[in-house]
Amino acid sequence: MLHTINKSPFEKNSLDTCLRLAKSGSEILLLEDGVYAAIKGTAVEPKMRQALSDYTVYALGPDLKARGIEEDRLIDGIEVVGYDGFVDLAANSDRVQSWL
Amino acid sequence: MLHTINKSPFEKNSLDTCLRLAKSGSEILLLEDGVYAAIKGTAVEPKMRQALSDYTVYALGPDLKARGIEEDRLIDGIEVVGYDGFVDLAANSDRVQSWL
Amino acid sequence: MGNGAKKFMYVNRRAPYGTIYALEGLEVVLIGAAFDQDVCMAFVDDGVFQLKKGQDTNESNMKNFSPTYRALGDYDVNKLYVEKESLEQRGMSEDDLLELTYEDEEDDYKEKPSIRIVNKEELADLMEQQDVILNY
Amino acid sequence: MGNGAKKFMYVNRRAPYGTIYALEGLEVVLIGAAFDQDVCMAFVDDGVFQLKKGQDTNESNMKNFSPTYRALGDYDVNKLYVEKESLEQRGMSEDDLLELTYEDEEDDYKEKPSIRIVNKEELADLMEQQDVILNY
Amino acid sequence: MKFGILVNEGPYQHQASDTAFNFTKAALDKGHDIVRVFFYHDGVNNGTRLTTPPQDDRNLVNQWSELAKEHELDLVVCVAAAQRRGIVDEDEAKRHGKNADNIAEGFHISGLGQLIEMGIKADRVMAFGD
Amino acid sequence: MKFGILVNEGPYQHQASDTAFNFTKAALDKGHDIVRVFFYHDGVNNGTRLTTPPQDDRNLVNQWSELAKEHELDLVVCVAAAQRRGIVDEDEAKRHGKNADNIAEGFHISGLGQLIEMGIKADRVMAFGD
Repeated sequence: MLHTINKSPFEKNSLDTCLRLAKSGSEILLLEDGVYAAIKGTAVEPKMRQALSDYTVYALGPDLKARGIEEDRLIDGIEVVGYDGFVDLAANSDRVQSWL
Repeated sequence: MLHTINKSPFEKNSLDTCLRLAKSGSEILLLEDGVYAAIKGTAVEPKMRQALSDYTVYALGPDLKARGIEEDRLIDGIEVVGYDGFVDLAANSDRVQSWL
Repeated sequence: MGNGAKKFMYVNRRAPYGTIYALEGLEVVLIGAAFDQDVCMAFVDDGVFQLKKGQDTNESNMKNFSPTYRALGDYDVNKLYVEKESLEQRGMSEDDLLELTYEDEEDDYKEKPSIRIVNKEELADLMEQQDVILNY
Repeated sequence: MGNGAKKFMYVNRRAPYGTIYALEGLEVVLIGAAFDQDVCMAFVDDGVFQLKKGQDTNESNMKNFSPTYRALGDYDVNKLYVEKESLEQRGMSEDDLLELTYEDEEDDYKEKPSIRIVNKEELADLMEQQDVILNY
Repeated sequence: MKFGILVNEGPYQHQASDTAFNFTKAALDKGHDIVRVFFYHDGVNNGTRLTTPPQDDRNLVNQWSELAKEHELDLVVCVAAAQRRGIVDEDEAKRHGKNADNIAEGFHISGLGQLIEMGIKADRVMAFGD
Repeated sequence: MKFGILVNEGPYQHQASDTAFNFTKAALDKGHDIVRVFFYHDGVNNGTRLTTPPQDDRNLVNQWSELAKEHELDLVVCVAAAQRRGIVDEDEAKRHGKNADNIAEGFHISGLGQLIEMGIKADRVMAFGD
């Protein structure tokens, strides 16, 4: 199952709720302002490192670039995908939950 | 100085930022979904009790009623005002900051 | 419910009135009831506030759509899952919620409660069983 | 600046691109510069991300308004307060931010930095000195 | 006392327009002046006459129009924000080659300078939004 | 694979419409089918032809109209949400006594049932919003 998060983890509770309710083994895609959760050295990094042991985490490349986040700033283990990769993730999961 | 908060403290960081940046002695008005911060027994009650020692805290009555929050559910010390009281608070403060 | 029925879950995460998502989300559920699918609703985070008893919008001049939840049972929408953890964080219990019921046709039309309190693990399992999940 | 000038503070608390508040907030500041008031900007919470270097919107097809911040100095908007606590929470330092400067007419047009890192107490004091505070 | 009112969200989606309206009405009832109501961001969507909300709900656009008429309020829709979102009056329609306009009674389109001017003239600026 | 696309926010204010558009385009490029694009909540504001964004910015309404033309997409604006927010076509204008309409090319107004039907027909429903 694919979960998408488009909110900043510093501003809203979407990431927390997703991590509380997504089953182990799920995929999580960070997009729009949600990509800020992918940065190393932030107050949410510990939460994300924990998440990486339960989930596969992706971040949308075009949204990282728009916000000036270079790939070397990302937490190890987070994969970057484009819109085509986003489509593949959605197609290959059984269902999608957008935590709007 | 009057600070207004219209966001749920469970969903967004507006209350936290307000409490970090409002100077002691300020007035804080909770309105719209911000009124949920006024309820007793929630996860944010400790934060609000602490806030009540530094600030005067108000909640907008019509917004409490719309959401079915009876006055006996409010944390002690929070005052309920109507739209007319909101106008008075704004008029009697030197400036207003809406934490949108 | 036909054999080809899909499982729809409507996830409600927002408080009522501050935004319109709760009201317009409810409109989707009511319309959707006519399509003979397997429908349930989940109330998570501030979504649990939608079911709070005693809403009165007279002084704020908005439309009070709280009574509409009572109609859900008549539309065969009778699985309303409320997350326990979200309730507790907000200092609420089942007593704070609307009493919503439906008549169970398979059990001599007995009146039964529509609201079911579930914990996060139960809700996670339910989500994995859905075909379509819409989040408001 | 006239004697009757008011002190305006524009508080930026949102990230760029996810919502339009940052872009349209910046448009207010640029228009406002013509009114000869005492203007400053504060960057708090996700607002600090507005000043991140290296923004490139080609692949997302939105308008990159990041270069516009460089124009602020020419409009005499040269007090950009960035909250230290917000930067730190986001794993950022001054090196991550755009290098924004202005020419100080009162000091032989020397080029000086517009961005000033302030802590929460300093920012709270600054807010208390304003006449108008607009939050985006 | 002179209040300036800033509305940053459209009708219905957020409570902002309702709260701004209720505040404005209460301020007028108390004898305060409203320098201007400025609609910015999605707030410009309060200024379309093409809405038809359900009969049992409030009509926010009409409420603003009627309050403006009663109290001679200056309801200003920001031109730049309006262009992005499709709120146009007759002049704007002509300028941009549009074959219709949708501005509601009592609203008019003007520049962002009107927001700054409101900040200068008002004793307090009240912002309502998301 | 068949995708259904749900857009819950208007253009510009949130990135939702951009992301939905980029996703839809990428899905089409990969040979997937788009059952429908359904515009709900403030998403209905994507369907007005009266916008004129700045020249150096993308025109979201036109982007949708053009993509719809190229791929025969079904762009549906929810009628109930549209009535609240002032998006009307010729029929709706007539029905509600409005002297103008503002629907953009390629969009049409229909009921919420189209959203449910999209959920039934699509293999995946993708929601984009705030």
